[in-house]
Amino acid sequence: MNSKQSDKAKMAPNVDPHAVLPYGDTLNDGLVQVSFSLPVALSPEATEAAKRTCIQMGLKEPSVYHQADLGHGFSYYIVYGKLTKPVDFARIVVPKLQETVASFDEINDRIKRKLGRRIVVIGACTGSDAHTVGIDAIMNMKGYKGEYGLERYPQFEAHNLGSQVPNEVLLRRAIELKADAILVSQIVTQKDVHLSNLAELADMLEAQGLRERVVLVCGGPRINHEIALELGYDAGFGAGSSPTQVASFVADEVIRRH
Amino acid sequence: MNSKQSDKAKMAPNVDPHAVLPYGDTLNDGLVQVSFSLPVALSPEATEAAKRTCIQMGLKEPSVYHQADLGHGFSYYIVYGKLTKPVDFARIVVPKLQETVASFDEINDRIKRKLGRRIVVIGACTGSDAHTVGIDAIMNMKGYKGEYGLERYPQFEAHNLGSQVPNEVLLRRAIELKADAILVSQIVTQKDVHLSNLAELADMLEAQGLRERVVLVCGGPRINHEIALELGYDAGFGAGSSPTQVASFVADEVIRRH
Amino acid sequence: MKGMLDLDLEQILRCRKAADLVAKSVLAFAGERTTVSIERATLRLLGVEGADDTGVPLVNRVVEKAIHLVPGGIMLPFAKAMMDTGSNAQETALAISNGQIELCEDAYQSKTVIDYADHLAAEAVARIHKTVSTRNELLERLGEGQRPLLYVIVASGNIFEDVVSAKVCVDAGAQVIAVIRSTAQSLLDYVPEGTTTEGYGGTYATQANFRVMRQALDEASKEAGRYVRLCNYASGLCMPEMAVLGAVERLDMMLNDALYGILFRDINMQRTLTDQAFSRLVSAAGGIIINTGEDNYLTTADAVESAHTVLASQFINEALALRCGLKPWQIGLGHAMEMDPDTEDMLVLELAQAKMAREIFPDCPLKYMPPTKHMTGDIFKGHVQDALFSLVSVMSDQGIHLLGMMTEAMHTPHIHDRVLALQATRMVMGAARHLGDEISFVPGGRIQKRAQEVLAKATELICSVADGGIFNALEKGHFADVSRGPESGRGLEGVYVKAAWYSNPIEDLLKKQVEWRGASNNE
Amino acid sequence: MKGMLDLDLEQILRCRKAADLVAKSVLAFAGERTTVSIERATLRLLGVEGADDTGVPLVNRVVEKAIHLVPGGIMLPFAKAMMDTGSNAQETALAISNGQIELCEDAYQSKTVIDYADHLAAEAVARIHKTVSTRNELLERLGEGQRPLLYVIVASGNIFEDVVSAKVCVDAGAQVIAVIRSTAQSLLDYVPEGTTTEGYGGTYATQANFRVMRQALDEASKEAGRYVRLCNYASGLCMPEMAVLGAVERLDMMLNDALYGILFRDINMQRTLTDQAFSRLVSAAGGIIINTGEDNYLTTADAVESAHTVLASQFINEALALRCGLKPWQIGLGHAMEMDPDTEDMLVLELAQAKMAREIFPDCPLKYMPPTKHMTGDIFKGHVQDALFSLVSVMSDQGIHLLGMMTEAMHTPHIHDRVLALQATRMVMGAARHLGDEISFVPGGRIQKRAQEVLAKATELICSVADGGIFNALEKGHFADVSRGPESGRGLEGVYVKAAWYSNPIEDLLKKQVEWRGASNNE
Ligand code: B12
Ligand code: B12
Ligand SMILES: Cc1ncc(COP(=O)(O)O)c(C=O)c1O
Ligand SMILES: Cc1ncc(COP(=O)(O)O)c(C=O)c1O
Repeated sequence: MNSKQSDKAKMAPNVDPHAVLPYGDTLNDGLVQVSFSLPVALSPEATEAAKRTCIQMGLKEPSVYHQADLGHGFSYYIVYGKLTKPVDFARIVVPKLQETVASFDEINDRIKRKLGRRIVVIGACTGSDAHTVGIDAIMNMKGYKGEYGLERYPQFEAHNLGSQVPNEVLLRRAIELKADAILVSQIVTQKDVHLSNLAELADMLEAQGLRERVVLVCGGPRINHEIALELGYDAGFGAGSSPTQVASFVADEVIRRH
Repeated sequence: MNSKQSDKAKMAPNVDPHAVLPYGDTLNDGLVQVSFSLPVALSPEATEAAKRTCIQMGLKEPSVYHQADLGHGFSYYIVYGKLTKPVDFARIVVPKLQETVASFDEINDRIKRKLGRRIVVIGACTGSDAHTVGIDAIMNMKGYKGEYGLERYPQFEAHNLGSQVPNEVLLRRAIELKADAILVSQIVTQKDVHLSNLAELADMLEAQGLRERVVLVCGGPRINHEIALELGYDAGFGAGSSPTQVASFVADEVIRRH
Repeated sequence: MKGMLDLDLEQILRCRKAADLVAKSVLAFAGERTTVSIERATLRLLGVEGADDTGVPLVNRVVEKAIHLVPGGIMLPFAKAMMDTGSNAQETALAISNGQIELCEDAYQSKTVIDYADHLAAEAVARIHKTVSTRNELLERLGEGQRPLLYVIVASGNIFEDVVSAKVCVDAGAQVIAVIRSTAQSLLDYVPEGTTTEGYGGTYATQANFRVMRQALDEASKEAGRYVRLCNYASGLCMPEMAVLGAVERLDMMLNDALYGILFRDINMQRTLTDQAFSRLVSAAGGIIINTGEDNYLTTADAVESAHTVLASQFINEALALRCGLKPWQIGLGHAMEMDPDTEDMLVLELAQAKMAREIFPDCPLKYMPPTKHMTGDIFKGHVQDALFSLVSVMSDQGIHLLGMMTEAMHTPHIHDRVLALQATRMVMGAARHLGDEISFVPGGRIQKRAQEVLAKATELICSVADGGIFNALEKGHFADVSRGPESGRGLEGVYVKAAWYSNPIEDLLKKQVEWRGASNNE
Repeated sequence: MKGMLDLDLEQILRCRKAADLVAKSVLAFAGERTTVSIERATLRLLGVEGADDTGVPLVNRVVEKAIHLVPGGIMLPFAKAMMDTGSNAQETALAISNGQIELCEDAYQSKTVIDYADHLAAEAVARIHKTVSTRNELLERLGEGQRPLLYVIVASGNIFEDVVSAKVCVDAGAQVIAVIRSTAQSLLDYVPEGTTTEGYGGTYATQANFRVMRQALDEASKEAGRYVRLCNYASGLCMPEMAVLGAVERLDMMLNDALYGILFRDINMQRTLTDQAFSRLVSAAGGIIINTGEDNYLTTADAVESAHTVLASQFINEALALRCGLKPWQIGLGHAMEMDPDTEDMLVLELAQAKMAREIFPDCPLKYMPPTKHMTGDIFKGHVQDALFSLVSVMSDQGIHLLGMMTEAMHTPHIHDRVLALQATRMVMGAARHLGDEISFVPGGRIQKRAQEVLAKATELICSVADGGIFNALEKGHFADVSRGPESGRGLEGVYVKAAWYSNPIEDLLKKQVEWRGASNNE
């Protein structure tokens, strides 16, 4: 996930912002690459089915460039085709974290000045998820990609409960520690298990009457800010997030609420 | 292009032949991989545009797994999503070459017995196309993948004119040689140049009143039998075709017409 | 023989000695303990299967009911109950579970019970031996193809979908099929029952699922004309039971590494090291190749800096395995290619390390793991990372090659992900088949130096572990950058110090049959 | 110095001698002839540009009108017309084209005309020198990055889309941008005019398109902080004119190989070998790196069996280039990795050959071509084939690396195809940066043997070519499995035997400035 983000305005020459189509080698050629398997053995009819599958997707002139029988009644296809339905790019609005990412020193300074005490943060990788690398990247001393994690911030009191933490335990500890913010990591997403885990925690917090007081943040490779809001969180951080982004947001939000 | 072809009937367990969907790891999950570029710089809105592009394609829950800014107002996406519109596989009918592929000896024998003279075949890679490997594979002595080419068949008189042959020249030579069959190869397909080239030759043959007499066959990686029929050819041979397939068809068809 | 890397043989010897000290003390510790899972495993060896109507496995019911007997071992009381009622193990277990009979302590002293138990033990062991000879016959008849063995995972959550995927993989050249377990299973203190069609990040490991897949692979083996190995996990809280199920259902390979459970599942170290001793004994007898989990260290620790921790741990795992009676050919030590692919000379360093592992453990198959941590959503990049991995693997003559998937950063593999991976791997390995034979390394160059450096650092580490003991090393976070205390983690409540009269005739018989060198603390 | 491959140096010497004999006789033949395109190229060097209202280039118009003067060379008559009318080259050409003036024969004897022509020649050559010094300044100032130079093609048919693609490529690390020509252009006996937005399988090479792309790349170079080279084709029927346009528009690299045109475009050999002598002279002066086309042989001939034909042809092309005044650093000899990737030990053989080329031509950059023939619609497989190619390239220290595209079997590349290719190539090359330095080849092993065998067969072939002459060899189908007769193919009608009074002052001046060793037949 390359996160070099340019500004929205920038476009290739001659693009109509109201009608953006995929680009192969000529503006508006609509070229798209597709691959999939079908649960039918390879045959001329199966190839035709692959083409029709692409036609279902609105692809004109689908070319099946590769097809292979996988055995046992399966076949695989690589297809290129031309999409003709454009997207109205000019009208897209995406909810964004309003934070301006501050630096390590700025953040500590701001907390000191505006809050006058340390922010208590508690983090965990919840449920049966044992992937700690992500939450560690945000919280641990050594941090991530050259940025320190929350534990290193003098103005954060950071508690990282590690992996496989049941929502009940996380909540109990948050209450004990009077946490200002809870950070939840969810990495395993098969069958959308992360969504139900996260929703459950938000509900539990609500039920405890703590939802207003505690800043609730989630993160993971399949999380984004939009999903987080839908799940009742205050923010969501996706792949490639950095500790300062998170620290900035949490500090600002805790300060705002006090 | 793997051309191991199984029969149409074979399917994975529990598939409904009237509603076939792509298969990721579970029947009917509909999973499809897609990649494309958009002519807009990477931004949260661009990512959203990529998702919407996939939604245009009928993909539910598109996940943008990779995104990269390509610079100069372009960005690239790799997305997975779930197609929900199935294909009615049971109702697909594909026109097929009716030939039963015979062997080298059988073919020669058949021509000798049923026609009693050699079949004159003329072949070329036409227009400005200089890709001779395909037509050579079918016609040259040494043949292709262990099968002899037409030149080696005692019962074929094969003339390979090579590359970059204008349609006029091909037709003139065909008349001079009293060719029973014309084999045309078209490899360069950019901007569909092969289709216009092929259509032109068919028209010229028709105009000469020779269309009935001469078996007209085309081939190339983007050719298939269906396209060939549409273009007014008797048969079309795609990627991976073998000399015996072609020899079988030509022999049977020439015999049939006499 | 001086290898291509000009490694210091004396250093290697030093590592082996230190590792053996570590292993000895671990096994001494384990020898003094048993666990609920070891006892349940023993019951499984006697033939107890299935669950009661609430879904709790019978073996769990029995051990729960007789929890007070665990320090003495469940087998003699159970054997006595069988004798007393004249019923078989399954019936007996049912009766206990129903509360119809109760196990009691007076079995331990009875000569007839002991004799009967010995007889049951002989039967149990014979059952294992039968799977061994079936496997050997099949291997003899069919062979299993070229090394490295191509190992792919299936993990849809649904065992029946997994079967389909597995067969497709075999067609595409897979030689080992591993069924990955559902995310939380290792934390369950019981083995689920029956065939299953739902899982998260994997498919539950159950005896029924083992059978379904074994049968499917036997069919596929026949069609493919080569024996296809089945792999699962003897790990988590039920490690000993899993080892037993593997042995009786003719699995061929099992991931088995207490250190993995400690570091990555937060399983209590006392529990799992004790469990592991029993498990490895069973696997030794069952002719199973175990795979260890050092490769995982490089997902949390840096692959360049921490390469030596992998090597140190391999020495320990080797020693632990040998002492439990496993033969070198059964020890698939884990290592991995986990460096950031954008590291300059990544391939040079990886080749050095892969070759180093090969030279240091020449008789172990080695389980070589593909890039995972630095895989991204860019499947095209990922496919190339995996190709480089295949190249290093074939150049360095690995034994078990776990296939990298271009979709590693996204999902458990789709049906074609595996096929594409197999095709690419076979192409690369074919293209570079003898490349490794055709080159030698420049003396004193980057490759030799890297290997020497890693070995030197490993020597230092392992000597310190030998000094301080494994518990201490784990607490200090020497492995995987993760720290675990001896009392922390799950499952400690299931560990019991053995009573003086502890008896487990099956274990005793197994120990006699393999070259067990674990129990004695005064070697 | 004895290389890693233990090649027979005496054999290499023998090849060079034989190749030089071949080159000498080719250049003697060419020296006796001129062609319409050489004469047009001369007019272009004088500054004639543009087309008349029917779209026919002025240079074609002039040469057509004065076709009877071609044997004596167009330059003196043209210079005389300029003198007579007092107008510049462009105006003169227009006037001739309009029929306002006619060229006549009496120029050849006139001392004033000759003096004036020499003056014009000096100006023309100065124009070339100016591009050379601009390039050198830019290179000095910006550098051009690590070798091998990463070379990608753009080919949408539309020069403006090509510019966009090229800039994206530069961002992604491309060091050379080549604009591929439309399918039929090489068969045109004129250079199209103006910027173009339609082409098939490529974009027309026109002077205007050259300018557009050169300017775009100069901008991109500035942004990237490294000089990005522009490449096009000095080939086909207009080879000499293309070389001139390349030299004046500051192209840095040009594909230039008469053998390619003969074998793959069915261009007449007399025509194109004559054209080539002039073209190489111009490129030598223009500081242009030429790329030869031996790599293509392996698309029609088998890559395992015919590897030696590539080497033999490289020797010939080297000799031809050196005799035309090109310096070794300007000679990008073509070779390719075209073996079926499913060939066992493909990588072993390819590494041997790539390294062999490197050792035999240590001072030439070598243009290494990726797999094309065995690329299929399976883009995932293709991406791995290309990765292996990158690996061999960096291991064997190539100079110019043409990027393989996973979509090779489908279309000219899409915008991201190139970026993905550049990313993968840079990853592989970074990961294996010093791998080549860290290994040596086992003496007498597969790698050394393969290289030795290819060299031995090439020696045999090239000696037979030296004996029979190149025309004969081409007729026998020694190269690319294609046979061509000396009278066959396109463009023979444009070849003229020079009259005794033939004169081309620009050519003469250029020959003086480079180490031309072609004309003299009695060396
Ligand atoms: C390392 C790893 C492991 C290690 C974990 C070690 C550890 N202690 O963490 C080990 C080897 C133990 C492991 C095991 C398993 N894994 Co795993 N693993 C991975 C792997 C290779 C890398 C994950 C990682 O570390 N990424 C690097 C970190 C830095 O990125 P990140 O997690 O996205 O975190 C960043 C952001 O998301 C964000 N973030 C994350 N959390 C949070 C939280 C907050 C509050 C904030 C603000 C931000 C934030 O910030 C971070 C920094 O930028 C991935 C594949 C991959 N390449 O992604 C598979 C992967 C995640 N694993 C997977 C699976 C299935 C498993 C197993 C279930 C397999 C099995 N059946 O045995 C087991 C069980 C684990 C369990 N119980 O959860 C799957 C998940 C599939 C899915 N989508 O559901 C993956 C995708 C592999 C695959 N394709 O199958 N795994
Ligand atoms: C070899 C090759 C060349 C060689 C050709 C040598 C020769 N004498 O043939 C050389 C190097 C000269 C070349 C040049 C060019 N090439 Co080219 N070339 C290829 C390449 C690598 C392989 C083609 C091949 O030989 N395939 C093997 C044969 C056996 O397969 P086949 O042609 O499909 O034939 C089989 C079937 O299709 C069928 N068949 C084919 N013809 C016929 C005819 C009949 C009657 C029948 C029955 C069957 C049949 O049977 C055959 C056997 O199974 C392809 C890329 C690729 N991997 O496909 C590019 C490719 C075809 N070339 C391409 C291009 C653009 C060019 C150039 C125009 C580039 C340029 N601008 O300079 C030039 C110009 C060529 C020209 N004027 O036509 C493009 C075409 C893009 C497109 N889709 O339009 C491709 C796809 C590469 C790319 N991605 O850019 N090329
Ligand atoms: C050695 C080892 N054991 C076990 C596991 C995971 O399995 P589980 O958590 O299901 O025990 C892994 C995972 O990769 C492993 O490497
Ligand atoms: C040496 C050489 N010249 C020329 C060409 C093709 O260009 P054209 O046909 O446009 O001259 C190629 C194509 O790859 C080549 O390798």
